[in-house]
Amino acid sequence: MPDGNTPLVSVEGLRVEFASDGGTIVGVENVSFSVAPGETVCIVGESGSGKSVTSLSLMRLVEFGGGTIAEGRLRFAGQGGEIDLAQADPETMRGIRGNEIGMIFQEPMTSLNPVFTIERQMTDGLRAHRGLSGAQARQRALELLQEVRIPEPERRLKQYPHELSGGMRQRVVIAMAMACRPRLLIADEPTTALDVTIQAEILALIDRLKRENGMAVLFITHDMAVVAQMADRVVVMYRGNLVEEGPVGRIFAAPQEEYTRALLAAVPRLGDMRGKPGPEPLRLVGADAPDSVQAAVPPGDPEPLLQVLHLTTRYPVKGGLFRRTVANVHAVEDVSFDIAKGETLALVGESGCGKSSCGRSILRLAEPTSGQVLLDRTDVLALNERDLRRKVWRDIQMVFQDPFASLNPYMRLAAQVAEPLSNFGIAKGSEIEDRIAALFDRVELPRSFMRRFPHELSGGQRQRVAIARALAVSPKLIVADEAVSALDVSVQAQVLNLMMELQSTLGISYLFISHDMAVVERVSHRVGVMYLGRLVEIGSRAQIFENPRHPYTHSLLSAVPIADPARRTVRDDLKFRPIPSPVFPVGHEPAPSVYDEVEPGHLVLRQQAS
Amino acid sequence: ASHSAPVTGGTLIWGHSETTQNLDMHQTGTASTGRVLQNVHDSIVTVDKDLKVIPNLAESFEQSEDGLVYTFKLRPGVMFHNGKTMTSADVKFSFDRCRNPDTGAVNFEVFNNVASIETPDDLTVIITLGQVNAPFLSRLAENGAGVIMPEGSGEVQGTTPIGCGPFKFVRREFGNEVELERFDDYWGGPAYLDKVIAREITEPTVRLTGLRTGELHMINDIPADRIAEIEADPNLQVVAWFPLNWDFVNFNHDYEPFKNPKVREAFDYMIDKEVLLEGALWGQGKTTASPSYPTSASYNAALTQRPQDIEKAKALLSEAGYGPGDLKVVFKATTNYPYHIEAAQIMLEWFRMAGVDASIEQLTWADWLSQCWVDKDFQITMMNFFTLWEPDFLYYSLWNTEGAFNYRKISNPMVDELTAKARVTVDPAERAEVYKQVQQVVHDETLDVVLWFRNGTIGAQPTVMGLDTIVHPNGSNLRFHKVWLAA
Amino acid sequence: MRIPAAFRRSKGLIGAILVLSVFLVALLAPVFIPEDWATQMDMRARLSPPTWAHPLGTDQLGRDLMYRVLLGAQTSIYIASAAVLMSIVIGLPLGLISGYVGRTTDNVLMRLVDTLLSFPALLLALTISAVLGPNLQNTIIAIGIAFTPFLARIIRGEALRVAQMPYVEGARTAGNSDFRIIVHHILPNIMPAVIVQSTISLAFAILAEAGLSFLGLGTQPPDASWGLMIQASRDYLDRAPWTALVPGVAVAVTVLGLNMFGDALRDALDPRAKGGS
Amino acid sequence: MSYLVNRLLSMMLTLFLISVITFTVTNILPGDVAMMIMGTQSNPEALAGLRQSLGLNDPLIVQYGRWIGGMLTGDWGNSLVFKEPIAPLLLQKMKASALIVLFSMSIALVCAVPLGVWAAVHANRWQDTAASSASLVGVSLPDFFWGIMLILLFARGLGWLPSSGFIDPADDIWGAMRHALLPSLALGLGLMAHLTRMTRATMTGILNQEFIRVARAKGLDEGTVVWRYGLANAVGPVMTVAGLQVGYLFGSIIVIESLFNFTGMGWLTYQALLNRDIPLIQASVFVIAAVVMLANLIVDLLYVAVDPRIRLS
Ligand SMILES: Nc1ncnc2c1ncn2[C@@H]1O[C@H](COP(=O)(O)OP(=O)(O)OP(=O)(O)O)[C@@H](O)[C@H]1O
Ligand SMILES: Nc1ncnc2c1ncn2[C@@H]1O[C@H](COP(=O)(O)OP(=O)(O)OP(=O)(O)O)[C@@H](O)[C@H]1O
Ligand SMILES: [Mg+2]
Ligand SMILES: [Mg+2]
Repeated sequence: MPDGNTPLVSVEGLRVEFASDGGTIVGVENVSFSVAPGETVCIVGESGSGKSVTSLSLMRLVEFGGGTIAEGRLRFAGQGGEIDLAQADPETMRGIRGNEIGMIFQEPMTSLNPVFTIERQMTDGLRAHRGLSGAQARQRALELLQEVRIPEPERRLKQYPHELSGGMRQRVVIAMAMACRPRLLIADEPTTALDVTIQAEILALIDRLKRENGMAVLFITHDMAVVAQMADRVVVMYRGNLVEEGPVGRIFAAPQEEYTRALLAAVPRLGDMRGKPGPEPLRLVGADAPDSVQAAVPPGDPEPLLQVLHLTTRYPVKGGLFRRTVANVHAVEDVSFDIAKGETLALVGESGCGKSSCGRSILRLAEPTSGQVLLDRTDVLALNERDLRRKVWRDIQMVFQDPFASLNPYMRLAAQVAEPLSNFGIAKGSEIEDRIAALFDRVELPRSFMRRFPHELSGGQRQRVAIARALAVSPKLIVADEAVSALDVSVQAQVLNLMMELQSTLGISYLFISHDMAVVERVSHRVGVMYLGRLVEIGSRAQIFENPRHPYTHSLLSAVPIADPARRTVRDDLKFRPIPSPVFPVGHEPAPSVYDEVEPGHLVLRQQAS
Repeated sequence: ASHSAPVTGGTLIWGHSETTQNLDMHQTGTASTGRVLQNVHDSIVTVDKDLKVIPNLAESFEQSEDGLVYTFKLRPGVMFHNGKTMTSADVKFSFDRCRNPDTGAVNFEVFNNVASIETPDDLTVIITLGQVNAPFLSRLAENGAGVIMPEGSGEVQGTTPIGCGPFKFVRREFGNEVELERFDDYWGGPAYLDKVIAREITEPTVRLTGLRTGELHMINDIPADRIAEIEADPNLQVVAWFPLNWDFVNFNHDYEPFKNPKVREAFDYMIDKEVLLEGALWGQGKTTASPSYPTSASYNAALTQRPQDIEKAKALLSEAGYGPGDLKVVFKATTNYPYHIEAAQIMLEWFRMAGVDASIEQLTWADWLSQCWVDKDFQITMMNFFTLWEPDFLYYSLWNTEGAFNYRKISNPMVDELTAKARVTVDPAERAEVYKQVQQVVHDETLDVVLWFRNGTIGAQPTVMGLDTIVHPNGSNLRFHKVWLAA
Repeated sequence: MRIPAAFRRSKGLIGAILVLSVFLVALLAPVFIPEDWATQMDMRARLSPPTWAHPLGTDQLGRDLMYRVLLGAQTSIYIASAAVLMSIVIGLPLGLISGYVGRTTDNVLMRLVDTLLSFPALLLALTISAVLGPNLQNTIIAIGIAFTPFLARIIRGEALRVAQMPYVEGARTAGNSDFRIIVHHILPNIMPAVIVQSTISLAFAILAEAGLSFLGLGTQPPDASWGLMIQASRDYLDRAPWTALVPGVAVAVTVLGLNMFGDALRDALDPRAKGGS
Repeated sequence: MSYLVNRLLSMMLTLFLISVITFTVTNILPGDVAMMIMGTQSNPEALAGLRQSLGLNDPLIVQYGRWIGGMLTGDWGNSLVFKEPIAPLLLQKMKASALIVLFSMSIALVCAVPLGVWAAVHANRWQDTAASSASLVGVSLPDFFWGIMLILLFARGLGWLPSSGFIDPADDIWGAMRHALLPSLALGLGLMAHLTRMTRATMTGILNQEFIRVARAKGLDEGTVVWRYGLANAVGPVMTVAGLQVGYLFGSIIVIESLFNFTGMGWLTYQALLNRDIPLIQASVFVIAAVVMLANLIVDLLYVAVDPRIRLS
């Protein structure tokens, strides 16, 4: 057994290359760091910075993706003494993988083989490494499932992955990685695809297992808040290089490198906005004068721009030969709110709670089942297709989450931005060209980009084009559906700042849909919390964040990791609580939403007896 | 080894070039089916090498002076496969069956003039005609009409034929094979072979491969281009005979250009018959200007084919008012006879040389029958006929305006008159003369262009014996009665 | 113009070259070679093996196989292209409407397509060809109709996928009419799938024409087409294998080229493939 | 269970459509059945009589009604040309075809799947190129070309196998296999090429998935990862393609059975088409379409069996 001071793993001068048509691509270069036993080291960095390549190199799995470890040593103090993983033969590696080093991946949905039962997947590693019999392996698998606190473990063993929720699947994956009591656990973005509440549970679980087993953890993430919660030491990577390394406290308190500072500055921290009257741009390192951007005009107009009354949207679930409706997904259930001019209303909630459906219903991209949507007192739901186009879509535009899917890959950017201009008769002929140029200026994109195709832009740039297209019609309201969720933090910060700046100069209102509480706190005037299709609580930002009343809002807020190592909130054993299904049989009429006004403008859904 | 004594026993596997269809010999018209079934059946009369009508199931026959009454004396003790002995009642049954339109017998019209059929005793049949029909007797020697079936067997003939031939029908797997078994009580003495299995293999290459690999004892219809090669092969034997059938090129006499005899003649001049025979049949045949059976009395040997003369053809065309490129014709040829397709392609080149804008349309057999035969919708086509050795059948049906096979819409008064006259001319020599005149007219007017007689061929393993007896004088049927397998 | 990476790879390049040369031959052979050279017969040189006079040998009627295969390219490629074009012309709107409009229209159309799909393509082509009669135009129609349900299916699937993309919703809110959305947003995005499918269909159509010719329903003699040449060679294969090999190699080269080209095209047209590996 | 019922119901609907299409198309076929029966030696009166007795003069809808009624009650009528009841004829021929269809499918699967997996494992390396090229050559030539080549090689050249014909397995199983082998190989080559490409494509996709990485990270050996974890996921898609190929096969057997004189459905259908045997065309085309559909239904059901994701939804 190595003692506490000798590192368990030390990476020395790692360089990984990928062969491609265009020559050699360097994945990571000159990366050196070490992990001591019982220590959690976080590797942080933006997309493509080389985090995964580094971790996969330790498992020697990069080779299966076409990579080669060109230089460097990966010293691992294994049971059989120290070896260089970079030089180990496949046989040795097989003995180490899953046995001495366990690994968890990002996507719980695809990490498990869909056609095998949980039992089979959990036991085959045990049988390979430990030579256990079927019954023994099963027994061990059961223990492991209990260890990761999965309810009804016996039943789970017989189930297939798709029968489990995302959180449960990730628990199974962790249990699998822990099966042989590895001395090092590599977790590559294990919570990125999960909801905050589940994320909190998983983080707590990893933390507990680490402590109980004295295991070292190499934790990979791009989320600074998660780093703050989990890390003992931090490795910051940028473009395949290691930029900075140090204890978590120092990295957050006194970052040495410019890049680390920029990264930290771009991260919105929950609680930063306490006591501030309105949204405030993020201070970006290097960007000049963030203060010059004024906070948006506070809502003053008594007449709301948009009024949503008892909005209900249900999707039919079809079945049978004649594709009759056999059930309904109650995606949006009796939701009412309004948005004033120049105001940002944020909708938050976990995946599947109906945020997008709500936004889409307002634009009638999804057809609401009942309720009213009044835009400047025009009844949106009563309009025909032509008027819808003329009246509603001129005033409300939408920006979507996925920057890769929200622009037509086969159309030049200028043409895409020009479409609303010509369709709505806003501009004609050469005027269009000028307007587009102005719009590109407005979203701070070089004019030369106008002739480009979407794939020639980065994600952040694409999102700016999407905003430019939305702005083209000078809308009164923009529905931003997770508009920044897919972006790296620094890019996210730029886009958020741009949106806030546009609001202050143009007086645009936003319906800001997000699951990221920290971002929401930063940008919104008012916040609505959704759960199972209903708005459970709505109020001003301060009311929701400082005085949450609904239990769901509480749990949501407490699950959010805070990007501050001094305020660790990772708690042992959070309660596992699956979200109920929004599918109801045809004819099911849920009770109407009844709200209590706990303070002026702060409404909380009255709990139903059931 | 052909001089050694025949041995009894063995199963002969024959690669048959065509598929058998309806097994009822009265109903089926196809030569391919007859080729198999004539081993199961026997006819009341048949023909010898010189195509003279000779006794068969009838021991003797007589014709009255006026040509109206025919008396048949049946051979005694002829056994049917069902164990019954043949009597005059069976003959009457068979003939009545053919006469009955409901039967759908292909030789229905042979009995058109029959007024009555009487059976004074078990072995005598007397047929009385209402008017003279000179070819009646020889038509009974044809494949269908003269076949005698046991009384009351009409229902089963289509699927399990029963006759009094040298072989019993055992089974047929449709499209695959027919199995025949020796009939020990055959009146002509039992055959040598235990069994004959006719495997229907339409693909020539595959058939030939089967012969070469020994899967088949014999095949009929060797691909023309291979005959020389197989003949040279010491491990195989070839039987060739002449003729199997004859071919001619047809014009639609209703198509404006072909109403003009000059145009038809021009097309005749475009065709080099020898080269065409070489090209389409690899020389396996003999050119002829007369379609009469070459050994028959009515064969007009004085006729010669027109030689190829493209210039003359062009001149004739322009006389008829068609300059180069003016005439457009479609040649419809059927894929049922692949050598017709080859022939059409060769002729097409000559037509084009003569300034005719010609193209080919390939038709399946069904399409050819429906388009050319029934609807008479064609411009030029080509056909062959098998065993039309009986001149009335040949000339009346093909060239008389009323003829059943006049699918070319030919209407020539001279031919009409001559063919009608032949029917009532009882004297054979005189009849033959009339038919020679018909041939002259057909040639002079270029009603059709008669091309050649085609050879029939059989390829066999050296162990197959008695092949000299296998081909029936009619040139189409194969008889296995005297065929045997050397051990 | 930049050559897409997919074509810089050897397979794509070979495919592109093969396809290009075959199309060039189909296009140019009739210009440089008099048409009747393909039908000229020489009864003294039947089934001749390759010689100086006939570099690729002759067929059963003494026709020069080199000229026939070169001039036959035109017919084969023409039939295949026209048939595929026809299936696109019918299948594209069908698939697009089915995929974009959805609901009852989709249900009805797809039931029909499913039904047609149950008939083996060759059987369908055979039956249609038998109904309409065998000539060039009807062969095209027969193959075209037989291929349509496949294409319609694929296009519908693609249209369905594309119609759910956010940029289509973006286009709707940008005030585009359904027609404009189909033409400007959905169509270009499904084109790669259509093009790739077309190259593969093209290969299949060449084989289908050969199959029809085998049964006597394709191209009519004496015109040369590869399928017809193969079919005519079947009786002479053992004594004159070149009669089958010459057109066989021509078909194989084309189909091979089209498949390789199609694969490369798929890579080249895939937007995700742009940039990275 | 309701899934099955649904599938069967919608199959009924499709079968109805198939029957309508078959009937309409075959009725506009040119050519005269009566003519076909009588052949060249026919006369107009007999023809007219025959037409009458065959009911060919009735309106189409009446003929369709009669036909579909007969089909439903098991009376499939008689083949006009072959003079045999159609139902037993089809049954017999279907048995023959089933032999080569199953045989060729097995040959294709047994060869193609390992080859495809092997190519996928070595994606973009020489092994992949070799396997892909070989399979491309397979699809690049029409199957009758392979058929003729096989006859020349195995029957003519080596003399190992019979060149043609069909033997009922019930009579002689060994002989039946020997006779079915060459046509099956000819059919199988094209299929194999196709399946190899499909398997390769599917496997490449699967091998790039996260759960494969997870399996490797567990320390499982490469064989288990590829052949168990990977292949188990490819079974469904490959099976679906194989199912679709049944349709393709039933097209190909028309040519191949004619070539090998293997008298099955394909041969029968072709004969029926050539001879305008309308009742037989209708019945056999209908049966082929139904069998193809049934094959796909079976594949779908098997898919349900191998993929738990569908099983429970
Ligand atoms: N299989 C591969 N082939 C070629 N290049 C690769 C491959 N895998 C990774 N790379 C390159 O290596 C670099 C680092 O990638 P890596 O996956 O480690 O990034 P990451 O930090 O994990 O990003 P993300 O947060 O998006 O997961 C990137 O530039 C990427 O393009
Ligand atoms: N087109 C649709 N048809 C049927 N059901 C749908 C459809 N779109 C969404 N749903 C269902 O409606 C519910 C709400 O979905 P919605 O997309 O509005 O959630 P969300 O809050 O935006 O989730 P996320 O954060 O994952 O985007 C979910 O259960 C979803 O499965
Ligand atoms: Mg990564
Ligand atoms: Mg959403």
